[in-house]
Amino acid sequence: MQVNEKEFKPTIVAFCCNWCSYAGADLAGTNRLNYPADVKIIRVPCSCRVNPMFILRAFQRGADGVIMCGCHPGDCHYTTGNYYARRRMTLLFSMLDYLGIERERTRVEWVSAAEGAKFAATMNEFVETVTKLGENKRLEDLRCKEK
Amino acid sequence: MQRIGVFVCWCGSNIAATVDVEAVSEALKSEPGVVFSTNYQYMCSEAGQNMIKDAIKEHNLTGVVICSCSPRMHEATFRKTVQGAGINPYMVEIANIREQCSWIHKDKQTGTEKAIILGKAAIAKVHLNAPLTAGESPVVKRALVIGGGIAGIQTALDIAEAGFDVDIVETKPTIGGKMTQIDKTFPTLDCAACILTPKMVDCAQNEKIHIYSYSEVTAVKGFVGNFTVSIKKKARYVDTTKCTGCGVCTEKCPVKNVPNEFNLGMNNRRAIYIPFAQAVPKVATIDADYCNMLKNGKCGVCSKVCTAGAIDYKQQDEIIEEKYGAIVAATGFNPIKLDNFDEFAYSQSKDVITSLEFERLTNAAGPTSGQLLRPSDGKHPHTIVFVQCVGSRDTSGCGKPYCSKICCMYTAKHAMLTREKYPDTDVYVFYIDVRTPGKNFDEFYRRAVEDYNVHYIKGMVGKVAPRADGTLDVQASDLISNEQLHISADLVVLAAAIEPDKSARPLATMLTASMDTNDFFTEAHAKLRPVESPTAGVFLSGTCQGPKDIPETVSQASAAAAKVIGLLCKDKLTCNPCVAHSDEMLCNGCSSCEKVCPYGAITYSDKEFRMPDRTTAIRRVAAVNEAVCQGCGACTVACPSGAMDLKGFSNKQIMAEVDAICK
Amino acid sequence: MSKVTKEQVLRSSGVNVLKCMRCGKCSATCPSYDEMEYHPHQFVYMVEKGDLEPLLNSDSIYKCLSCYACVERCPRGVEPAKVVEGIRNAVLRQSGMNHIKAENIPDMLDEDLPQQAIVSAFRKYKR
Amino acid sequence: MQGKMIARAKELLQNGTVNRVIGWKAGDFAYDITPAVFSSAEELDAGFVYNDFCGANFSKYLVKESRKEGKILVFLKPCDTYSFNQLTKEHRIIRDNIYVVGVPCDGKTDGETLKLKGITGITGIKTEGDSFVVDTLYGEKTIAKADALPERCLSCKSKKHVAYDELLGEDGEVCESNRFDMVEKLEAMSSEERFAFWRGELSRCIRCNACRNVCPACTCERCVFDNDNSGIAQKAAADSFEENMFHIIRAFHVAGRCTDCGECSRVCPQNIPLHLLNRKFIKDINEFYGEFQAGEDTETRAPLNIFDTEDVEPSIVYEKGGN
Repeated sequence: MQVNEKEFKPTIVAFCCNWCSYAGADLAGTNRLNYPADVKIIRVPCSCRVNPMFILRAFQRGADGVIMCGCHPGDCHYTTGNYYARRRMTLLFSMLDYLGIERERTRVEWVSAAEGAKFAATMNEFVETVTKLGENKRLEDLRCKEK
Repeated sequence: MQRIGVFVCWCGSNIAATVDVEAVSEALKSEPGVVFSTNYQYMCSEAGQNMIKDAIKEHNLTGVVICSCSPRMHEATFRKTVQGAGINPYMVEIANIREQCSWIHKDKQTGTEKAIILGKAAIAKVHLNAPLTAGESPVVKRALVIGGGIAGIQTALDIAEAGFDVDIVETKPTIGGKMTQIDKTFPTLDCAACILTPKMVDCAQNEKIHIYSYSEVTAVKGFVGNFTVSIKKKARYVDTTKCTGCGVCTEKCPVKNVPNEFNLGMNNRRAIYIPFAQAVPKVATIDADYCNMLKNGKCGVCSKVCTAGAIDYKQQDEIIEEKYGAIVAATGFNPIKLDNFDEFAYSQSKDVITSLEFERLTNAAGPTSGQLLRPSDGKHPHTIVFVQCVGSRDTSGCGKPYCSKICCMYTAKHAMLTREKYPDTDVYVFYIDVRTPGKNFDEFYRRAVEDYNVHYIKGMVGKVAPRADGTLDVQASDLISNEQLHISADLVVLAAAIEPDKSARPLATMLTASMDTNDFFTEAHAKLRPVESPTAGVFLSGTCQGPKDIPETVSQASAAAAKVIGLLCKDKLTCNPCVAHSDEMLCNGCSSCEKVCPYGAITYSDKEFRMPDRTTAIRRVAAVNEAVCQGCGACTVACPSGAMDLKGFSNKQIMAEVDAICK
Repeated sequence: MSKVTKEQVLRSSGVNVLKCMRCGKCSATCPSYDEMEYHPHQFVYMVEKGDLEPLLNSDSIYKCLSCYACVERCPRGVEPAKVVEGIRNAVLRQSGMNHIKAENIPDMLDEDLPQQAIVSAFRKYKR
Repeated sequence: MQGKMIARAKELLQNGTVNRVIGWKAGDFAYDITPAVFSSAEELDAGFVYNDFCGANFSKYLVKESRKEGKILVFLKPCDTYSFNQLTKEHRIIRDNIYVVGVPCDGKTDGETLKLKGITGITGIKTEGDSFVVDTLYGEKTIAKADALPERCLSCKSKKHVAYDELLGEDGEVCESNRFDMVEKLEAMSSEERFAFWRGELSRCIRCNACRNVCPACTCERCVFDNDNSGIAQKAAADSFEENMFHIIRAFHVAGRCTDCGECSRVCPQNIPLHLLNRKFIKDINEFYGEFQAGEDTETRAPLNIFDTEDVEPSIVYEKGGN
């Protein structure tokens, strides 16, 4: 395992709902709004598809931060999906915090299809926060990392 | 093991400028399962697509990864491409290396590294992709229109015109709705009854249209193309097949003091009644709240005078069930109650009326036979004050936050008609803004001012106080001359805000259609799909979607009909194959998934299973109706046992992407 | 004398004047309308424009009865009476003359005057 | 109470209301009491016991038992009835096949606890006021309940039966409970301290699965941890992450469904305070979405299966202060 001493580049997984946030990310691209390449997006139909297991899995495999983006409450393509997602993530993040995992590593942000600028700004800010925290040591499967 | 082909697109220089496409296709070549990897200038071009097709045949590919623009752009294109080469369209995954990579990163090395990771994630996912086939469900070729006002009538007529059966369910004893109560229509001033009643008759006579009047929808089951609806036909105590509508009973009935709702309580009707002369169906209805025979068994006059023998005091509510392919909500509106607006003295003075009451007072079939007379003393009013925006644009909680849209125009109409018929009358209109965006609308309003001398005053009425002499003291502000006015009026007409009918909310619940905070139905898309509800197979017609005037209502009604016809024309509906499915052997039967499903797509049943220990057991298990499921995935997370999964976005697929990204 | 700012009035009154849709119902309902040089809707509009000088120098601020009819009737929840009061307070606080001092209170006590009125006036106008 | 219960069980067996009774049976030692099914008066006389060692919650047994032929009689303590309701709500047990007799409870102890307090050679136990009087080979020993009860009984949430067909003895009331005290204490710690605390606790986990097996909310046909297709299957925790992962996922799976019966902590051979994970979820749910007690009734929707448009945003986790 080699840690780059000169610059730490975090691994960030972003779950984006197909109808709003993924489109918002596309818009950020269309408008050439920069954000760090550390962010990798996974497309899901709706934020309510995001199982807490996915988030834990990401941390297990070495993610340093996980962010979930969905339509603004009330604007869900499936009318109610993000309301359920909101409860699930609130409780999960609270639990992670309770277990002593840095709460800044997790984030939920509502990004509409028109909010390319918000998407880019959110990612810039999130990457900056996670970079400051450094490598995710408290939740990581060392066995996978060494492979 | 899949045989995967990787195709990296340059998108001209859009991708190639900041991503080393050669390096990407080279790097992905060594991923497990990848048997072919290449790059090309424009993958979406015909040449690019042919390249994909050729590679599929040449290398026996089972899965395809395309590194290109957003899947929102060309996923459908490439699915078609691979289908053309004989593999299932759902064996394609797109790695978005343009919008989410080349366009946002300036450094080529960074961009290339990220593109490779995105490609790896897509490859990892394709490994777990399974061929998906879109399901089909049949379409019942019959439509239901809920509400028989002008919106419902127009929708039904247009659907019937296209050759489909259509039923109208109307809660009142007759169809026609609010438009029957209106005297004249703006901006042409033709009489509402003259243009509406022929349409009502058309409905009655069209053999494709069936009218359930005095009926309500009580339950809706099913899904697009296949709804089952329970309709309660309320007892009217008259056999509609026998009643000829002669009206003798309505003249002989001894109960004469029933407030006539058609004239908004400004005169009376009998306990057995036909709402108005042109009612459709033209049959009598007994008002059970007032009928002596039904209340205490004493009377029976109507039965005695009815030569057709149509009176049936023992009639019961009847619930029938019918199947439909599409449902149109056309539940309409009502003026709001003015209880919160004491300052206008609506409840204190008979001479303060609503605009709808004004319509009845000027209608030839109304309580005054069309003579504009004060309700209090039956005298002709010489000074009339119209107050606009009563309860509209009100965020204080007393009224409605929205603009009711129609009041400016009908108030101009009322003012103009009054001045035309009674030139000796002074007419004042208090307005905040005059909103006339419509064809010939502003011209109409200007005519009221310029040709008919209606006094339009910018300002609001603050108080209406009845005086001892029978006049009304109207205290108002004139913002332009900056003074407070006191007008001694004989009649005050309030343009009350309109609100969705109270039946809309429970109906929306039954239809699982969404509503906004004002109880208007929401559209599937505010701009691009304005007559569809987000719930598939449910369409919106008229003011149940938002305030509208008659021309707008009719055009929306026809638009909704066009959408319904488009649906009913199909013999089968193709479903989205990326839907949830339940592994019955894992299902606990706990109903969590059912509770979070926004579409009611999940049902439970007891099924017999052969268990691993060779016994049989009856277990409660979930099943997903693939025609109804829209594939959001809420159920997959609610399911504690992992029995529920989503095709195309399965737990394993998403976790494989996570793994690929985090490596 | 320091200058009274729009922000100061907005803060002390707690009113969002941008909510006004200029219907004039406040002035239509105002019982002191004829006494006032500037009317409730003008208070709202002029504060929005930042045109405070005329209001600060006008007798209108003392003509308002604080009957709150305008607050009650406003369809947008703007609360014009509070704007008037905001201006009035600004004037009173600036003048330095009309402050109530604790030692003056005994003289004010009067059988007919509710004590609560004095207490609230004291709270409002003491420095 | 034991006599009354046996008598009533016999009656119900005899009049055909039920054909089986699930109850507690004495083991080799007085304190090692195991759940058992009795199907005759003789069996009841021979083995049925009810005393201060009868802590086991029978609700989960009914998942299987209620699917068998005939009706079964079950004795439920107040806290067990919450689990019972929750399982009824989730259609995991068939209510019609069960006859519930509610029995009162003043807290149950166990042999391990008493032994730790130096009481050995146990031959019997009875309650006298606020103390247990334990018969031992070495004579009678008295121990204050406060010293002998497990945490879940000391912070008892309810002495009221929320589901029963009949009651033996008096029904109690929902208690004022201090059960969130420890959660609050943890919340007040720094992130590092909490991490250290939980590493200290969870690293002891030997993945024996006792917590899962006893949990009345964990009744899945097949657990995700045993399902190779779930993507998270694991037989044993290979590293510190998997220790965390198992317990986080387990707690999340029962969030909004956990009745806080405390069985998980009772059975943990490593004495990991697992209930503190569940209680964190319960406390959060109460604070964010309003008071909710799983199993209180069979109708109310679980908090994770419902929402309010005005729900708090996830950022509340960051905004609540502390670190």
